[in-house]
Amino acid sequence: MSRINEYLDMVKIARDRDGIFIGSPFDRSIYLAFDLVLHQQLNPWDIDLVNFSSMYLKKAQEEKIDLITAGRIIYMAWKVLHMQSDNLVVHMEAKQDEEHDFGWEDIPTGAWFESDDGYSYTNLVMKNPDPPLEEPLRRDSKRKITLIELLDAFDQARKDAEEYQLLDQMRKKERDRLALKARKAMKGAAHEDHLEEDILAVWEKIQSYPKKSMSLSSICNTDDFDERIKTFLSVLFLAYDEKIRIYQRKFPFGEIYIKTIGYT
Amino acid sequence: MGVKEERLVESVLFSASTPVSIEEIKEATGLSKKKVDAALVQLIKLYNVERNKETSIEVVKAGNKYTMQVKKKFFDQSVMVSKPEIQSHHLKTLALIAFHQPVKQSNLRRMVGPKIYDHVDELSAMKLVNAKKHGSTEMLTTTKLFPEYFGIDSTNPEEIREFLAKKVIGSIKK
Amino acid sequence: MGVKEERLVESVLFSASTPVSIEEIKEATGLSKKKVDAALVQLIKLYNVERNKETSIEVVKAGNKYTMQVKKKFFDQSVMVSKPEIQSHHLKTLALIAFHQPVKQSNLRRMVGPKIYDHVDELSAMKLVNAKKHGSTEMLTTTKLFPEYFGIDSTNPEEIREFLAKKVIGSIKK
Repeated sequence: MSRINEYLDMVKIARDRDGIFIGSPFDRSIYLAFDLVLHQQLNPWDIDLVNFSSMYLKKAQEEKIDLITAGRIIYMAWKVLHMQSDNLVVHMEAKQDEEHDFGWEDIPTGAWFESDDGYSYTNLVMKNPDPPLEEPLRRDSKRKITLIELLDAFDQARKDAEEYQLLDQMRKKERDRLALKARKAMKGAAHEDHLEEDILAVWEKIQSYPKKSMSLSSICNTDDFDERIKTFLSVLFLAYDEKIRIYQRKFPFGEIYIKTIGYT
Repeated sequence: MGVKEERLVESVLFSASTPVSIEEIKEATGLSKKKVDAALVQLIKLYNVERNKETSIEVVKAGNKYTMQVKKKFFDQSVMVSKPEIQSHHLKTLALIAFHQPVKQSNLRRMVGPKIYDHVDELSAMKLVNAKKHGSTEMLTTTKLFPEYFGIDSTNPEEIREFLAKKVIGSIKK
Repeated sequence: MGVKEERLVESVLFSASTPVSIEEIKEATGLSKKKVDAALVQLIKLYNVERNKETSIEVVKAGNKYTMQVKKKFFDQSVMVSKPEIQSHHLKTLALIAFHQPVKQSNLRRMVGPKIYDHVDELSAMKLVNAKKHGSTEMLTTTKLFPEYFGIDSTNPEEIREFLAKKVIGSIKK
C-alpha cells in the first residue's frame, strides 16, 4: 500500500511541476495509470476496468510503452484498486460499528463464538422458547406489624421530622441566597425590571389553570417571543422555588410541561 | 384419593402467602372440590397429628380459608426472619398520620418531605389510610382497619392519638 | 443432635421468604453454628430423601444460604397462586450473562441485540446483575443474590456455568 502512495505522490508532484521526467519505463507506466485515474477523474474505488483499459492502451500507444508491460500494469492496477476498495469497505464497516456500537477495545473477551460450548449454549438459549433459569416457588409470607413496632416507628418518625425541618431550613436559606445572587446577576438584563411581577403573573396563571398539569405553550402566546421567554424564565424560578415541577417527554426540543400537583 | 392430589394442594398452601379458599385451590390445581376437600382433610391430619412432633409447620383453617403456618411455639424464632407486611418507611408515615389525624397531606409533606406521597398511596392501597380531597390537597385519616390491625380498642381518632401519645411518652420515660 | 433444633431451623426456613444464611439462622434460633449445620443436613435429608414422596416441598442450598421451596414437579400448579416476577426474555439474558460472565455489555448486544440494555437495567434493579463501567461499555457479572434467588448450590462462576449448560442440554433431550 505504501508503494501506491509513493506513486500517487509522484503523480501529484509531476502535475505540480508539469512534465517531470520519469526514467524507468515501468515506473512511468504506473505513473500513467494513476495519472489517468486522477486526470480522468475516475473514482479509484469504483473503476470500470473495461473503460480504464481502453483509455490506458490508447495513452500507452501515444507514449510508446510496450503492450506487455501495459497489460501487466492494467492487471496490477486493477488488483491494487480492488484491494484498496475492499479495504475501504472493511474500514468503513468497522467505523460504522465503532459509532453505532462500541470502541475498538470491544473485542470479545469471553470469546463466546470461538468456543464451541459458548456458541452452542448461546444459540440454544436464544432459540429455546423456555429460558434455562426458572424462578423457584417460595413462600412470600409476610407477618403482621406489632403495636410495639408502630410505636417505635412513631418515635423514629418524630426524629426524622425534626431532622427534615432542620435540613429544610438550611435548604431554604441556601435557596434564598442563590435566588438573590441570580437576581443580582440579572441586573441590567432586559427582563430584570419586571421579573418579580412576571413570576407572580405566571404563578397566578398556573394556579388558575383548570388542570394541575399543563404545557408551557398553554399558558403563553407562543408567537410572542418575549412572552415565551418571560414565561419560561418565570417557570424556571417557580420550579426552583418548588412551587411547580417541570418536565419534558422529549428531550431537548419537546414541549415543556408544568405540574402543580403535590406542591400545594 | 391419591397422594398426588395431596401434594398439589400442599404446594399451593405453601406458596400462597395468604390463606387460600377452596375455590382458589381448585383453580390452581384443576382438582374437583371433592378432591380438594379430601386433600385438605388429609393434610391437616398429616401435619397436625401424624407428623405432629416431626414438623414445626401446621395446616389450619382460617375462616373459610386454609393456610400453612408456623406452630405457635416456634413463632418467636420465625418472627425474626419473616418480612414485615409494612415497610419501615411506610410505617413511620402511618404512625405520623395516626397521631396527627386528621392531617393535610401538604402539612405532612412539610414535616417529612415529598416522599410521603408514595407512602400515602401505598397505605391507602393497604386500606390503612383514607385520603379525602380537601381543596388542593388531601385530608388524611386512618381507616377502620387501623385499630383492628394493631389491636387498638378504639375507632375514635382522638382516642387513637391519645393512646399513641401515652405509649410513646411511656416508652421515652423508660 | 436433638429433634428440637431441627424444628427450630425448619420454622426459620419456612418463615423467611428469601434464603437465609447460617449466621441468620444462628441469630434467630440462638443455636450454635455446629447445631445449625447439623440441623440443616438433617432437614435436607428429611425433605429430599426420607419424605421425598410425601412432600411437595424441598430444602435446598441456594448460593451460601438455605431455603425451602416447592419441588419443580409441583411448580406448575402452584404458579397460579404466586406469580413469577421475571419475564422470560429477561431470564434468557440473565442466563447468558451467568454463562459468559464476566461479559461486556457490547458483546451481549451482539448476541441478543439492542433490547439487552433494557434487560440489563431491569436485572440490575433486581440486584441480580452487576454492571461495572469498562471503557465505553459495561462489564456484566451476576451478583451474590443470583444463586440465592434461583436456588443454585454454588457461588462459583464455573459451577454456575456447568449448572446452566446441563439445564440447556436437558431441555433438548426432552
